[in-house]
Amino acid sequence: MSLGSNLDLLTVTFYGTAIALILIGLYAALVKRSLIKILIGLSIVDSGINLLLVSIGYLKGGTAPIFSPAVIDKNPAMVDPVPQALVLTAIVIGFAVTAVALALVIRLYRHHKTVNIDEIKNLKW
Amino acid sequence: MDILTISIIIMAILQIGAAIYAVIQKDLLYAVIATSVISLILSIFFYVLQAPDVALTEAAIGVALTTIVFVITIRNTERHEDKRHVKIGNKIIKK
Amino acid sequence: MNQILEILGLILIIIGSIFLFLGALGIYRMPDVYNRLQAGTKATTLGGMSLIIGVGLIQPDWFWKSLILVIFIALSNPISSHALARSAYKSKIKPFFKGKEEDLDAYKEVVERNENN
Amino acid sequence: MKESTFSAKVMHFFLSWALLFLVWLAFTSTLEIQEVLVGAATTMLVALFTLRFFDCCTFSFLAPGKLYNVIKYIIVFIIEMIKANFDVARRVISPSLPINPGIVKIRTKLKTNYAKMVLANSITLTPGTLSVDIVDDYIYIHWIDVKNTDPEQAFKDIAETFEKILLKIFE
Amino acid sequence: MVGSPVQLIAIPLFAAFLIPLLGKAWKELVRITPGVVILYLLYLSVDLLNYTIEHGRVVEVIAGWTPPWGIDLVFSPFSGFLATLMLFMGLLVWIYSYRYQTFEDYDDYEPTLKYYLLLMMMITASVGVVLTGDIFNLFVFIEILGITAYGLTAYYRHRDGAEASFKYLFIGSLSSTFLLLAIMIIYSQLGTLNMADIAVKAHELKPVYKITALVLFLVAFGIEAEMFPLNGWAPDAYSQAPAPVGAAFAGIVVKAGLYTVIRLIYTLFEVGGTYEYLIVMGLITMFFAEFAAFSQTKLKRMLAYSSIGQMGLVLVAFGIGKEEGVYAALFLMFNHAIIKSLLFMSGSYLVYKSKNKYISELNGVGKMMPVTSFLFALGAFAIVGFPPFAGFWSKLAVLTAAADSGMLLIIALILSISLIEVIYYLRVVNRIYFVKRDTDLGITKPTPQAMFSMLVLGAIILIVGFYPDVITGVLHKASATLLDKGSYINDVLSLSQTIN
Amino acid sequence: MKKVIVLILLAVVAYYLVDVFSQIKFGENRFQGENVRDFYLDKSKNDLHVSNSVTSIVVNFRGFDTLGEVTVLFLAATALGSVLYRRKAHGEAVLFNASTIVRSGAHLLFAPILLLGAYVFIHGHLSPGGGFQGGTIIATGFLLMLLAYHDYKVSHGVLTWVESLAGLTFASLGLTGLILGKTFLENFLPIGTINDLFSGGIIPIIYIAVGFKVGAELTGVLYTMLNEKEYKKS
Amino acid sequence: MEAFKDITILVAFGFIILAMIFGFIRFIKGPTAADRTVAVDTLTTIGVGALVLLGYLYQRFIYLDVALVYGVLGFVGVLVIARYLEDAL
Repeated sequence: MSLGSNLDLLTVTFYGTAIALILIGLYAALVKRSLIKILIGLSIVDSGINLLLVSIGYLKGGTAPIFSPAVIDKNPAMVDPVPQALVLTAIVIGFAVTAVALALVIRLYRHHKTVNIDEIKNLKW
Repeated sequence: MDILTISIIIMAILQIGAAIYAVIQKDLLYAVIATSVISLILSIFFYVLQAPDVALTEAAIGVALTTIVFVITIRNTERHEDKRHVKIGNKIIKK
Repeated sequence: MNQILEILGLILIIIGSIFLFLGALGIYRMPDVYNRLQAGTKATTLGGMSLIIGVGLIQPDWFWKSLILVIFIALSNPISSHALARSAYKSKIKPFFKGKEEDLDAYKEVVERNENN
Repeated sequence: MKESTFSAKVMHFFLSWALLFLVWLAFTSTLEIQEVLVGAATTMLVALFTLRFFDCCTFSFLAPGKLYNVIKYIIVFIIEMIKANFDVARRVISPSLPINPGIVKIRTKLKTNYAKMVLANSITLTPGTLSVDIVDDYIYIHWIDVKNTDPEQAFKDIAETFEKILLKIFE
Repeated sequence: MVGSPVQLIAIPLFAAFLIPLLGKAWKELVRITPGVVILYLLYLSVDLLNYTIEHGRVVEVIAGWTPPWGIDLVFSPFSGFLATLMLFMGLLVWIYSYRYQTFEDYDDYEPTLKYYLLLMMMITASVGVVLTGDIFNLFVFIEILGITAYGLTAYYRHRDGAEASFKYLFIGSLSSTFLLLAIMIIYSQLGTLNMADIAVKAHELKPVYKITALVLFLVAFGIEAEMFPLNGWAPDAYSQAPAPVGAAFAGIVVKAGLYTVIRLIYTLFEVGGTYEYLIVMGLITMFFAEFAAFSQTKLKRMLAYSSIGQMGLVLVAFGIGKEEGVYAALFLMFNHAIIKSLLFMSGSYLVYKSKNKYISELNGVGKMMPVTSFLFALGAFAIVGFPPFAGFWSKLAVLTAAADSGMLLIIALILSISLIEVIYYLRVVNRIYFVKRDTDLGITKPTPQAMFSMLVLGAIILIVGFYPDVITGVLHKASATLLDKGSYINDVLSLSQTIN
Repeated sequence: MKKVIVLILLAVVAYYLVDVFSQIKFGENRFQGENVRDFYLDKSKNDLHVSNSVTSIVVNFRGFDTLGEVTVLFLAATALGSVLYRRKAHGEAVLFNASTIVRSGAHLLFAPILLLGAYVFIHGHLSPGGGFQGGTIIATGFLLMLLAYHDYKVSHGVLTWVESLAGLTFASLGLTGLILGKTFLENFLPIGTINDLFSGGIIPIIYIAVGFKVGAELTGVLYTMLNEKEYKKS
Repeated sequence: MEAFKDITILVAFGFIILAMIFGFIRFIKGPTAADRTVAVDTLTTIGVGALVLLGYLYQRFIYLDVALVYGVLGFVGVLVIARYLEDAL
């Protein structure tokens, strides 16, 4: 059994969810004043991008690109493995960047005793 | 219109709801919990899209590690986005 | 034999999903965090376990892995709900009581001990 | 905790190795020679690494004489759990929520940490009870339908059946 | 026998994993090893550059899969020239920061280890950005570059480095988001990630994808290349990072960013109007940055804005598009790397003791630190383009290229902006030599290592100034290869030149 | 005012994204003729004998990316340490022990979690998962112990050793290919039969090294961040 | 038999989705952090169930790995928040 039958609806669902996540995250990252909230926004953007990338690689009726003993002889259609590999890399890199960013937030809090971006402006933009 | 399609749509709605919640919620801890819900559903989506590798990665990184990193930051800084809440010691009071 | 296992598995799956649903419903309906934990933990643990075992029974190859999964769930779920209950009273969330003040004794004791700590 | 001697350590190492190896076999679900060999090596490394976390009493329940009790315990536990779920179902579905919650404390005779953990987990999964905290020998329990606030009586209602078997298993 | 380009990436990675272990044996090795590695890479790179100038591109295949399938590294005279320049600057920065005093405030071992590790990897990532022939690999290298840059910007604990670093990180994250989106669009349409393959297939793209991808790429790369609306991070990062890192930003990181923009426009896509776009963006960047530099009161910020302005000039030169334009742009990049690094290196010693680094605190420092001041003045004269120095030839080349293309308005604009540049640099030099010192700040003499690298840079400025021919040959060759898109695609896809 | 600008900007972005992606068909085979996807699937099955083609892409076809990715994590750990560095002694990871139940549970689950991580990265070429996922799971196991015990310590020395040695293994496997006259990261070991544990040449070895490295790095990151405390409970 | 099986599984899936909705509502409503975390804990278990069921639908044995990892790590994620709420972190 494959993914649901109604492809048009699923197109809207997956692309729509991904784009909605990207937009919501970007909104948070650009409007919110708390540094942590900004980073939460950025990680939501990352999620959206990853979902978008994986859903681009989907193939109707395809199965995971793994030739395990049960499926190797059936020679089934397989979804595109390349976006999956890219997303794998992107997720790990996203986590690394988030961790560094949060460390910076902790450092900033040590100096300024606040995480509000309006109060941290020793440097002008 | 089978039940899988419907459930995927419902999960998508839940995910977007969690994202909006994460953005508008003033309490950062709740926002972080909401991001972990987002990752949870995202992981199921990857699974549905036949990407178990990615689902595994998302489950591993999104559910536990991102949460702990954010929670540590919240512990070291402030739990509330709003300025009217101030943390003194371990208590959160309203100014 | 296979037929019996399959039917058994399907029954377990249905029961499991119903209990998962009941657990979530309990989470939704119960009045305070402790009661929610009660409903949530018990129902979802059994629900998840029976669902997974059911799948394991239908697919005999999968049985051992699903058994491990079940053991993990059976071990970790009560622990996490215990940790949550403890954190709930440590963050001083009052339990929901129907009138009887003396029931609060143990709770008060817990909270006081906690504050002296 | 008792000091564990060297021979006890070796014993525990082999026991945990064997247990982990079983887990590995369940993971792979195959008996191919390569998998088994690699599994043996991996589980040995993990067992060596985690050796320092296991004290003397971790695996005492594996002694052959106690097997009967272990099985009995599991059966009792599963029956109680099913009861518990129907209990939950009843409470959740009925429109007026027949609950009368409260927190009681009971005293357990179990000594080792693992035994306490098993007892607390069992309590959590059985009808109407949830272990909230554990301090030394006292377990604080959130009871959805309080019948007795007295520790002794509450103990009888909640934990006695389990503890009896657990005492046989762990002590 | 020449080595293979992959060593330029693999060896520093190997060393990076080795350094923490070496540090356990002897702590000084943590400082020495990066330098040795970079020195070896420089040797390799020069060797390869000589080889490529004679024999054409070297395309290195990784993991045995030929280009459309696998990742490849392309060492052409153009990318090779940039890689060599980066490694050379990296070596000088390493020498400069060897036993740089401020680090010794933290005489702990850990920060030193981290500093050298990050510095080495920053150089490596820049080289990787230049060499790689695969867009996703480019993304990975840009992320490495980003992470090292964030870490190094926030290196000082007592300054606002964390704030600058956070700004940089925020913009950098957005940039990587856009980059991923663009890569995704390209992949979904063309089914390939190889640059040469994309260049071949680019005409199959529907216009909407092409434009969207191009815009996303430009936004993403423009951040690294300090293009106009996206360069808010640069002055802060330059001024808050340790002095050698500031020099490295100007000399190395920006070059990598510019390279990506150039590669995008010259090789990947051919869309009408991008050259004009480059010119316009370059001019805007230049105007904005030079006026901002004019009004700065802090030395390092002034230098940073001036650096952005120079980048604008480079963009204009690339936008002219003919071989002369590219030649001029490359010459400008070379000059900017050495001169701006010299300015950062000497300037940070001139205001070493000062907390806020105001320009006014430079008053009369010329008498107390004659050599450093002289080098700073030399750099200032060189960068505004006074005749006997290196900067003159590059500016002349830009003007000639513009004149050849008949863009007289651009000449006028460049000249007028140069006037602003002259004014604010001369103001600083004037303060150094002709204003009496009124502050009681002491001075700090440069370490011998720092002095050495500054002197080398000064010498290069003079040499190139008097004998520009030493560099022009390479530059002509490099600019010719950049413009020859057909041979790039051909070399990569047919693998005519595979070594070892 | 700023909100309005951002909303307009987002509307523009949304318009273009929807415009672009509504034309990319979901779930359809877009590529005709020879393309990367079919090539990778075919080579992964027939040339490399790796069952999981995502793994073969991550470790072999695009192994250079993975080397970079590992470096990103390594540098992130380094940068994070540099950013949070203090000369003073650190605080403790958690202020007090968890309750007996959680502690015993952590004890009991620790070894199986480590084993699960090891299983995931050893079987990276056969089943979903691999070095990154396995390493993450192992780090989570250590996180569990750190959460449960206030006196649980992770030795930085050991972590450095594991991390460096694993990284060196990866880089040297790549360089070995180069030395043997092949290209960087090219396979030089026998490839075995598909779906055996010993198959795929250097791919599983690289993934195991990645697993150790990621595990050590993430554990280090978590340990550093957990020990970073602003205040101490009196 | 096959049709019966499919229908059963789909009904089970429907229940799981309903459960998810209720858990999510509690997550949004929950007045305290503990309530929300309880909801997340429940959602994790429900998610594990959903993953196993989907794995069965797709007939891929290897998909169970994902459920396994998901279950284990979800537990740790919940524990993190619980420890934070205890002020132990």
